[in-house]
Amino acid sequence: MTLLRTAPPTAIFGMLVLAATLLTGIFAPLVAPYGETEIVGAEYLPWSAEYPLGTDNLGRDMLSRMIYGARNTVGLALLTTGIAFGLGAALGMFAALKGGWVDQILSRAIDVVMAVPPLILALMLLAIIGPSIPNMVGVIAVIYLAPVYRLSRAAAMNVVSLDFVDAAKLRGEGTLWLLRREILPNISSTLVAEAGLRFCFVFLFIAALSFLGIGIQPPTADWGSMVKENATLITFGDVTPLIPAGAIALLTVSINFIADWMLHRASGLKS
Amino acid sequence: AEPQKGGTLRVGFTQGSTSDSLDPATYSNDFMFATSYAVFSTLVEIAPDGSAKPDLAESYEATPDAATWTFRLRDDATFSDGKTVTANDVVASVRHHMGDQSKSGVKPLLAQITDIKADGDKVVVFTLQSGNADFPFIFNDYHLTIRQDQGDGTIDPDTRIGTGGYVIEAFEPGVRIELARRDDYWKEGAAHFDKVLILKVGDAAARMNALMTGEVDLIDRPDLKTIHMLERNRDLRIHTQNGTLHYTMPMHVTTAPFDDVNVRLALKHAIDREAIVQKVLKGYGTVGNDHPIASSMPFYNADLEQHAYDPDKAKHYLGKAGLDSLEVTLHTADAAFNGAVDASVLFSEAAKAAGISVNVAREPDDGYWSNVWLQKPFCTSYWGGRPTPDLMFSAGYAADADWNATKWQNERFNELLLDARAELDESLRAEMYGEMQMLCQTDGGALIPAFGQYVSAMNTRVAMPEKVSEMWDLDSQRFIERWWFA
Amino acid sequence: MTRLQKLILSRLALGILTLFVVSALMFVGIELLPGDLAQQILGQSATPDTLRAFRAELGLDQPPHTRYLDWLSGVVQGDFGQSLASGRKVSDLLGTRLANTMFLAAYAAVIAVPVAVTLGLLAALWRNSIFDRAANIGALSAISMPEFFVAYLLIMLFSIKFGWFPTLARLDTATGLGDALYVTFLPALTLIMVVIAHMMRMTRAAIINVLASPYIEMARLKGVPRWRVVLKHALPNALAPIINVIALNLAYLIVGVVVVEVVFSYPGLGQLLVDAVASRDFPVVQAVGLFFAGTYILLNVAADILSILSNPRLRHGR
Amino acid sequence: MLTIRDLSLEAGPRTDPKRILDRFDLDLDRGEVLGLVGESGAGKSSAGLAAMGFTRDGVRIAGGRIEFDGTDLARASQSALRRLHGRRIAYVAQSAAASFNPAHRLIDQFAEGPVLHGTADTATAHEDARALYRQMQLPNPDEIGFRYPHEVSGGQLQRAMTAMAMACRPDLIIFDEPTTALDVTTQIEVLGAMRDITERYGTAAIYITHDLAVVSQMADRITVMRHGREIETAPTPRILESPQEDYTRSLWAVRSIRKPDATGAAEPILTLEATSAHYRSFRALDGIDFTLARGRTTAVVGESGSGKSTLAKVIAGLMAPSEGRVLWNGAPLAGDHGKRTRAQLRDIQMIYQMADTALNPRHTVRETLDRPVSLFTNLKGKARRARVRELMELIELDPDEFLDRRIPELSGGQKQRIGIARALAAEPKFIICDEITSALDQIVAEGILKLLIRLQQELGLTYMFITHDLATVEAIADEVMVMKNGKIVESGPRARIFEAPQEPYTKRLLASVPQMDAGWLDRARRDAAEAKSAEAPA
Ligand SMILES: Nc1ncnc2c1ncn2[C@@H]1O[C@H](COP(=O)(O)OP(=O)(O)OP(=O)(O)O)[C@@H](O)[C@H]1O
Ligand SMILES: Nc1ncnc2c1ncn2[C@@H]1O[C@H](COP(=O)(O)OP(=O)(O)OP(=O)(O)O)[C@@H](O)[C@H]1O
Ligand SMILES: [Mg+2]
Ligand SMILES: [Mg+2]
Repeated sequence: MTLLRTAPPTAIFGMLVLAATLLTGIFAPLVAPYGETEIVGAEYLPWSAEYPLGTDNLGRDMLSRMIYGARNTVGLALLTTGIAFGLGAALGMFAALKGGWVDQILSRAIDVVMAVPPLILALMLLAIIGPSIPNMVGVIAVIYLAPVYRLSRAAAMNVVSLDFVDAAKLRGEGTLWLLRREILPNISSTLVAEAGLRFCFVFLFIAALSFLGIGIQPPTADWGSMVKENATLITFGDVTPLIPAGAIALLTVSINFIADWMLHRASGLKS
Repeated sequence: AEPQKGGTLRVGFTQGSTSDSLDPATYSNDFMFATSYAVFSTLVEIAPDGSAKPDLAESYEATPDAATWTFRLRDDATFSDGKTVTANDVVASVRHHMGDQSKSGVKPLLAQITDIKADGDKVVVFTLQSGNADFPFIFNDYHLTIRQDQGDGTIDPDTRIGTGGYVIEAFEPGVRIELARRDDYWKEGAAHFDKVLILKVGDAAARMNALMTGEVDLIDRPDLKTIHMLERNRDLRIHTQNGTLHYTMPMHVTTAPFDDVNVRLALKHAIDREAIVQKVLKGYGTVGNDHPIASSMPFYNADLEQHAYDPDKAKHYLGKAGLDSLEVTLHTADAAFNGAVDASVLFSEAAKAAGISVNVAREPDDGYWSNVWLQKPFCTSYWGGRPTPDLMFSAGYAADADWNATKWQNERFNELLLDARAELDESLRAEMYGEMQMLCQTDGGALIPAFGQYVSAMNTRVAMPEKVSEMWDLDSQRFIERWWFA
Repeated sequence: MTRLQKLILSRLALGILTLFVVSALMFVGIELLPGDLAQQILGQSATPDTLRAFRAELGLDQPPHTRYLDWLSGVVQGDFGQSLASGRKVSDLLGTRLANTMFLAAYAAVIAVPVAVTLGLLAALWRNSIFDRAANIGALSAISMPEFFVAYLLIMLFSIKFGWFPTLARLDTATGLGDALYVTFLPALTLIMVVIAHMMRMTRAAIINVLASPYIEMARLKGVPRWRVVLKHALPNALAPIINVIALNLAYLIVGVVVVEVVFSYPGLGQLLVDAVASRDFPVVQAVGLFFAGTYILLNVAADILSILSNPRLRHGR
Repeated sequence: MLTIRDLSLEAGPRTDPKRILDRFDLDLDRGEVLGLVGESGAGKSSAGLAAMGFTRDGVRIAGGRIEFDGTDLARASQSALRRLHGRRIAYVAQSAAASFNPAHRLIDQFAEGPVLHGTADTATAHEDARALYRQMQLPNPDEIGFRYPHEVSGGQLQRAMTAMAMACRPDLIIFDEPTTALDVTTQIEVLGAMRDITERYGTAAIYITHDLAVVSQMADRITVMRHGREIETAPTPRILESPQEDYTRSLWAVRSIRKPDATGAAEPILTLEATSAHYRSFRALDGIDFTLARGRTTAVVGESGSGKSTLAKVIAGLMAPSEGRVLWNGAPLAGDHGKRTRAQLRDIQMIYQMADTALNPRHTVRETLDRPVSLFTNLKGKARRARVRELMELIELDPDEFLDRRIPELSGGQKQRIGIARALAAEPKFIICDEITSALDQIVAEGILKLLIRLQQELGLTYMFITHDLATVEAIADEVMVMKNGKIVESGPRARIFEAPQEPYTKRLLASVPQMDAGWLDRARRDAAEAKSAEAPA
């Protein structure tokens, strides 16, 4: 609670938005007036008491899809970012700790991944292994793992040269302990700040994949795909696609407010 | 209004690829179809009323068994380099698509030809394996545009010299082509635009934006989701054609559960065709009746009972199949047709009422035709249609057809197909084709929910004859030489 | 300087090795993709017969390693082969597209980089002011919108509503520079919106990071005005991270613009690559892929070298 | 010229501010040098900066006046302050290496002030820089300005910074611990040069330090500070001889600890045989031979870069020797810690110089101590918790207060104690202490040394004590080993080394230790110059 009291207004705003999104996501079936895929009326109905945000191109309730979209979008992005950060950070720290050929091999492999344009890599990998949701999560995680690896390796490099790591080695600590207890806590603020942006990039990436014809499976509601499905309307001055796009923007800004604050706190502790 | 000459027509096309080339054996998209008809010409064209009509050929006739066809060429038709068209050119152009080395899409249709002979300068004789009353229709195909014989019985596949109304000024595959009218075009009353520019604009929104801002005059396949917005614009006109285009969901009748005709019937009654026409096609289409013959085609069977959405009936058929619920996976992608994914989702929603769960599996657009179509037991697909029932059934429903997407092998149907082809009596043919449509509908593996209209949009300056050929989009892709600016 | 030269050489050698691995991986990737060129080109109209014939003609019936080695030996001699799909020389195919891609990237970069760095500097200078906050929120919102959506918004505004700019970015050889800048303004603006935020935030963070250094305090205690502290004392020491993020974004401008190309029908390399992957046209995929990977690697090496040059400690190695 | 009255500085949230300076007074006349002394965190730097009207970010002036030549700097505008800074009041920071901008040449940084303030154009400023460099006795004064900071040694940088401060011939210079980061031999040269230049231009100065010996050489008057308050101010001779306050006396007394002399025969515990170590091709240790005696303290001294830490790393197993071998209780010891037995790892422990980096800032004190206890002993549950508390008591920290604090919430001295406790947790036989007091101020350092002496007596530990501070050596060593360029140049019992050093290098080192008496600096400079010339041929 004292933590919350010291938070700047921007961070409080961010946390409120995030909490609201998570809650709506978790309780989507209770909150949403209609089903996720239920066709409730004609297409493109305007806003009304019955359909607060109107209906979409198949006559599904926009509001309900936004609510279910929160669940799918945020859930998937969290999962993907989580995997990318988990693996990327683990490998990056491992490379920094071991140095030598382990570092060389891992770093060169990551170079290769980064040298291939991400969209192309995703298109090819998904075409090879098939575009199911688990596959998509895996592929995006692999793509985003690369920059996370680099970042955490660079950050961990600064830490592994510190004496407390030597001290832990001299205690005979195993690699896992060194990574988890000695290094990770010291690079976590860097990772958190990065995770804020990456988290958003992930669902933008999913949206871009949808744009190119792969991505989340219909009729699953997801904000990125919802922008895509309705995007053409914007050129006719229809605001419908602005709703999911606005939701993405709001969430991005909020998450980064929180990340900024955490970073600030972490750096404040250090000095 | 009378056609007028002049103006530059700018067109935004959905299709077109970097891998396009002028080689007629490789044509596979609208961009090249339209180009092919504008720059080269065919022996026969399909007239607006759907009948075959001589084009480079002056006339053609068959022996009574319809197994030998003699085509006589026009005297005045010239290539853009001034040479006149000879029988040898025709022989070389057709041969280009035949033989072991050929990779042409039209090769299977030409397999029935046992011999081609030039009889003098102006006459070509085709000998067929067996009689085919519809043979001339084949020569409307965009692959079979005529090139010059190089002197050794072959053509130069990359040549730009054609017999059409336009010559190529610039061509960037997958990007654009610029055409200019030939002043010495031999065909009367055709090729009105001075210049034509076709751009590949793959993104539907981009296409519509370009039309609205006046950057192009004509686009194909506007996004039906937003077409109501275009309709409101008074400078624009939506053009529709009731073609032979139809959307299908082929089931492999050899794979469970689709091997049970009752399951097939249950699914055929669990789909809400009206909803698909309204919501996916936005009204630009008509419901299908699970056979591929369009109402505008000859020998259409108007007496068949229309399959309609009826969950109870679907349940009834499920019961007959000994099931009380059913779960199937429908593989789909918008590559199959624009809106295929939405249509599948609608199907899935409607089928719930009949206790059937249809899982929609979206596949990547890229590779759809090689990985999903013909491979997965239940998927979405489309047929551009064929001018005659014989061509349609032979291509996609005959037991030995390469594209028999349902693996359907109905003996009676296949017998009728052969008999009808050789039959010259029109009313007998009608009876036979009628029965074949019925067999398709009740026993076949294809669920055909809707026939789509070809929709295009253009600004009001673009004018066209009152009646256009409806087999394919845009006057069967001959709009470049048939349309004009008002 | 010899140390620097050695470093450049070793980085380039490593880059070439990476390129080699990338090309091998992409080849394997294309091999693993279901379907092959013949099927893709023939599409729905493929028959077993035509497929066989087509494969033989293209040499697809050869074993994969033979094809790869053939291709590789060609590349080593500077011959990228021909497109399997259209039979045209890959170098011809790439020519104009490459120029287009570079043009758009340069256009966007020339505007985005100075603007982003300036905004970042100002945000750092006026840290926690209204300006800083507004720039931050604006930047975050800009990157949080899908690229194609940004593009549609710009089209809606500038093409449909005001009619100032065309929606199709058509370039051909006859287009003059002025016209070219005009027709590609909207795609360039889209890209600018997408890349500016990242660079701006990094500039700001790097500067603020440096502002905590003792030598900044020293400069202030010498009576140096604030703006000069930021520009003269902080910026040179913050260059390395800024250069790196600029390199990353430049690479993105060249490599990652498929979506923008699609929306504006801009004939660039991205679409070519997507088309080539779709048709399994491996010489083209390889050539474009190698170009992209090479761009990325070169930009990274350039960034490293610039970072070193910007840092006297590294420049005159010990 | 400068009068500070009732100055209070605050930091932290306004609702719960932390006082950094509390009603602080200071007076300084033209040309006078005032020494500011006190323990770490006493507020010395804050006071020095306040004399310039400057506060660090997060610190604000809560009251009082800072009058410089008639203007109140506490209320002056930013631009007015900017005109004063560098021109009339200059600042010399503690770490010249950190305070020179690494991106610019020395001479450009020198010229920036005069050019900005309009006192000189670039050419004149460069001319002046060379003159000042010469006066500061920098080598190659004409050329050195064109180097970048990293190309110049620490002592030279500190002199260059003093020259830079003189650039506009200010009336007042604030020296903030300008020699703390230098080793003793270098310190002498820098101190001398600084004193010369201020005398020559009659510049007034505030000299901040925690080293009394140093300040006694530099200052006319000395102010002792504690907790942001002035404790006592008096002219240098008087405050040295008759300090009035207890606190001042305790500061003075620091240098008096002595370890009782070791008795009895010593058996060897650790032996190095012809051991060398390399960083790539650089030979950091060059054929080291020595034996450490059980229960004794061996001090290893030598200037920076002589290989002291490398020696520690080799013994600890962090770095494998490239030649020779290490024997532990007569048995060979693997070069790599990963190949040592658990017992060996436990027996040899290390305490580090920088407590900040030696303890994981993300752990609590409890976590830091609990881990080695659980790894090296069989204690479980309650016994283990009791052991942790016992360790805290050993190092004289209250377990209830400190166990749940995070490392960053501790002071430097407290951190160092935790570092010691962590080493003790393993119940070792041998502890390597690498410069463990050099980052601490003297009072705190004294406490640590006393603690180590006590622990040795109670637990029979053997120490290897690395340092470059000879005062510390005098306090605790039994044996002394002098290193230079990776070799041992001289070793023997403490008394012999201190009373009869054999090597010129050792002599110079000894002469460099600051003394409180007034003439030391002049004497030391003379001696150093002689020693250097004597060393050169050898
Ligand atoms: N910017 C700041 N924000 C908050 N507290 C600060 C800040 N700067 C210094 N302090 C606190 O003010 C007190 C005095 O600091 P100051 O740097 O003046 O001490 P010092 O006597 O110079 O110590 P040292 O010998 O370690 O340099 C310390 O407790 C320190 O933690
Ligand atoms: N990691 C390293 N790589 C290369 N050279 C090193 C490394 N660490 C130390 N050196 C060099 O080895 C020599 C001995 O260094 P070491 O740290 O042992 O000196 P030291 O006596 O402990 O000095 P100080 O008093 O400054 O701590 C120095 O010249 C140093 O520059
Ligand atoms: Mg201080
Ligand atoms: Mg050391």
